[in-house]
Amino acid sequence: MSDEQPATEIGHEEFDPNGTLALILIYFAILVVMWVFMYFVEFLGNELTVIG
Amino acid sequence: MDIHSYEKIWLVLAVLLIAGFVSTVTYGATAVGVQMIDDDGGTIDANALDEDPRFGNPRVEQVGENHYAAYVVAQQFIFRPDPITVPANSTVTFYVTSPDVIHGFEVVGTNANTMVVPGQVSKLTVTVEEPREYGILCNEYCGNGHHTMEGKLIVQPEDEYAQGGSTDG
Amino acid sequence: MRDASPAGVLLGSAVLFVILWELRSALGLLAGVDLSAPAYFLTTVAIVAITAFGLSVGLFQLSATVLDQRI
Amino acid sequence: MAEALDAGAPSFRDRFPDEAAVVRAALLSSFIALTLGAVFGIIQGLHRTNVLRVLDSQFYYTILTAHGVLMVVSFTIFFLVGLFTWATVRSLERPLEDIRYTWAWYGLMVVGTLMAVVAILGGFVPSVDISADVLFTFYAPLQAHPLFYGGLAIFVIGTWLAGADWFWSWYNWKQAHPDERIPLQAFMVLTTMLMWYIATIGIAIAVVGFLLPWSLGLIEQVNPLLTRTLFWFWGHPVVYFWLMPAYLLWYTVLPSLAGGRLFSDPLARVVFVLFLLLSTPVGIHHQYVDPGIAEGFKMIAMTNTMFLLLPSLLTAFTVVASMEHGARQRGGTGLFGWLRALPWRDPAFTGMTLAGLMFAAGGFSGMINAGMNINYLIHNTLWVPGHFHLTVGTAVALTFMAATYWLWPRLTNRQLYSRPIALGQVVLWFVGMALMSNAMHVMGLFGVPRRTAEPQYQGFDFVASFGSITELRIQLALGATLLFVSTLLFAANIALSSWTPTVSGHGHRLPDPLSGPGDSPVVLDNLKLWFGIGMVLVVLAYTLPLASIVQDSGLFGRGIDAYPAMIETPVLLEGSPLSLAEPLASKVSAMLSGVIS
Repeated sequence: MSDEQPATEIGHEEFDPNGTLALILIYFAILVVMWVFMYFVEFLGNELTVIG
Repeated sequence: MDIHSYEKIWLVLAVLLIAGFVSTVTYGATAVGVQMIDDDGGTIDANALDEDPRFGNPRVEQVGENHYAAYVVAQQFIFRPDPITVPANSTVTFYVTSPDVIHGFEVVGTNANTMVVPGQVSKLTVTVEEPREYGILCNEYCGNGHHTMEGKLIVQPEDEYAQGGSTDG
Repeated sequence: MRDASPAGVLLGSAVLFVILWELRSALGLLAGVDLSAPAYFLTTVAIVAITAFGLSVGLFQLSATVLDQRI
Repeated sequence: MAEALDAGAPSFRDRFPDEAAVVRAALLSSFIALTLGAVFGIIQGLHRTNVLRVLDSQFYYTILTAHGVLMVVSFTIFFLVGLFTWATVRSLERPLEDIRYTWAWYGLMVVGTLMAVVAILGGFVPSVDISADVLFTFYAPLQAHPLFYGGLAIFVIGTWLAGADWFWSWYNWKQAHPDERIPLQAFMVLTTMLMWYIATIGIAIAVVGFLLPWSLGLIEQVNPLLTRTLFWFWGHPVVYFWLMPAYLLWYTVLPSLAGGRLFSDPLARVVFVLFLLLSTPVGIHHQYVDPGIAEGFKMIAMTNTMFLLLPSLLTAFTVVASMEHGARQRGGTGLFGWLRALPWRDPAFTGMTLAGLMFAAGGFSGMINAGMNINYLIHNTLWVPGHFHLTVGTAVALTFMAATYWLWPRLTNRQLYSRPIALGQVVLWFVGMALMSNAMHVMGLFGVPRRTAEPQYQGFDFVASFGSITELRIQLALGATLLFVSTLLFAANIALSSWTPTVSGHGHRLPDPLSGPGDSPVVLDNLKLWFGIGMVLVVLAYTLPLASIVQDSGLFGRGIDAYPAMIETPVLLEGSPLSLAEPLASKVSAMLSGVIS
């Protein structure tokens, strides 16, 4: 069940994963936004925080 | 070992992210003063709760100027006292322990949330503001009646609390 | 000229549905916008259905122009 | 749908028939556990959401224990031993040293599982005093029948022997290839097992040292906090024991399915070494709100846990880069356009990619869980099952199912029964899990507890900041139903593949990584060094906390009685299924009308 032969052979030197970098930067941004929201709004904004 | 430059960028960003998380939590612990449940509640003989001055008679009592202590026993399938009644705009320290199995003590919709382990006393201090009622539930499986284990935390207006005196549950 | 293979359409619809549905939770939690669940659910399903149908009949000519992809 | 098969290359079964038989047996045991676990899962999903209650709530906890043990002990670890046997034999290119020894440890694991399952299912039969309604985490003082603890111990011993089998193969392979680098897949197997040997120290002491003799009455009390801490000593690394086989598949199989080559072999080795070092000294992050453990130890556990994010974040980059490489080789262009050039028709590829996508979301809720004081917000709420149904429930489970679509033909020389159904199954899982897990996360934020048969309380209601709790319950039940159907589709597809026409030539060789092992320092392969450092880290992380617990409350605790998980004879919900359907219809319609109005 091997798929058809790849159209071109790309070696290690000439391959820059631009798409991967873009996707992972988007993921990074989502992580930061969600973390800040969860920590400062959901958590610290909640009642009866334990302080002792 | 040649690492691709993008991989290096991502590695640096990942470490920054981790540093960010750790510093946020440290900020919460220091600047905001969030304190974890730890071992300063001390230990106790789980079979001898009734001889203990605190848990022999689970109650809320005033222990300082506008500071109240709630001695709570979480046991198979009830909380004592129930309800836990405290005055508004005061500081409340809960001391929670269990004579039988591990329970959870969660004030629903709030950050007051601790495990209750037999032989240990969980100590947590919170400040209560305006008068309202909170639900309390056990969020750790403790037996076949676990889902019926609930209680109530009632924050009364100061004047109303003064007349009624602390309910000795 | 078809836009995407059936597998691509199936997968695209699933991902689109999940993104749209999770958007409601995000709006609810982050922005405090409370949208009625049944209405939102039906709209989401409608949007996904239309997109899937459009893609499968080449309505958007997506691949031929914008993404110059080999299907 | 005929595919070009390079008829010549012999499949794994052709080259290693005996080993293929063991791998098939292990995988089949795994799928039986998965299907059984899914049946219990759907009963739970409908019970706690009050959509359909077929059993008395007291049995919910028996079902929950069975769902937990079957899914995250039997399903995952049986699949692991099957996959690791395949990976070791394939990458070392040598048969196992003694196939009878292999069948022996597999048999031991089966015996252990059966013992535990009998003990758990005993919970359904009140007249029999065997039961183990203690959930997957079996926290003392709740006590299960000795059969449960004995079964677990024998199961773990089976996995130890399995590890020895692979080390044995590697040792003999090294004699024949003295200065060669360890092949990547074998390296992954060996580092994972080293982590497992360190991790199981905790559970061995807890079960064999305390809980088994306690349940046999040889000792009268145990210290609940001590056994709980020892449980979580093992409890966190076990999640990496589930995850590493999925990573092995993402690193070594997924790139070739995408038509490309692994982006970096050295980085893959670094990731597995990081897991060996960092997955064991972190267990206390499951005990952030436990009394009796000083905040300092919790801070250390948090810091170690946060650094444990590093290997997973690196994996995300490397795996996606390898897929991009494949897409570009298949002619994909553009910043994101290459995504369209990936073989979405292949269920193995699509399944693993969707699993990775959901792991990104599960990773985020894991970061929240790891943040020490934010844990107050969601500890023991439904947020936590929301998290682990994304991680072990999808990143691991969906990857295992997707990989089976690729691996099974190689083990049986038979074609898969139906690839379109397989593709539909993985997509259905993705949608079902998105619904269920989203509902769980949101309900967790509203305070809804986990592990609770009827999370509907008399004295108060849960307040939803948007929508309503009822809608979220329906969403959870809907997601659970889709997941159940998806599991049945998977099981049926594999079962029906036993009678499909045989084909030859499944030997498609996995291509070499873009940057080979040679590019990485040899020290990476020095397993003794990494094992030593791992041990030092775990000793540093655990000696002081354990010592302080024992010093504070004694090795056996003070005044702790045993609470055997007995059930009084409950009232079973009598009535034929028909009478059950009627309440379902009225309940669902009432709920819908409540929601719509």
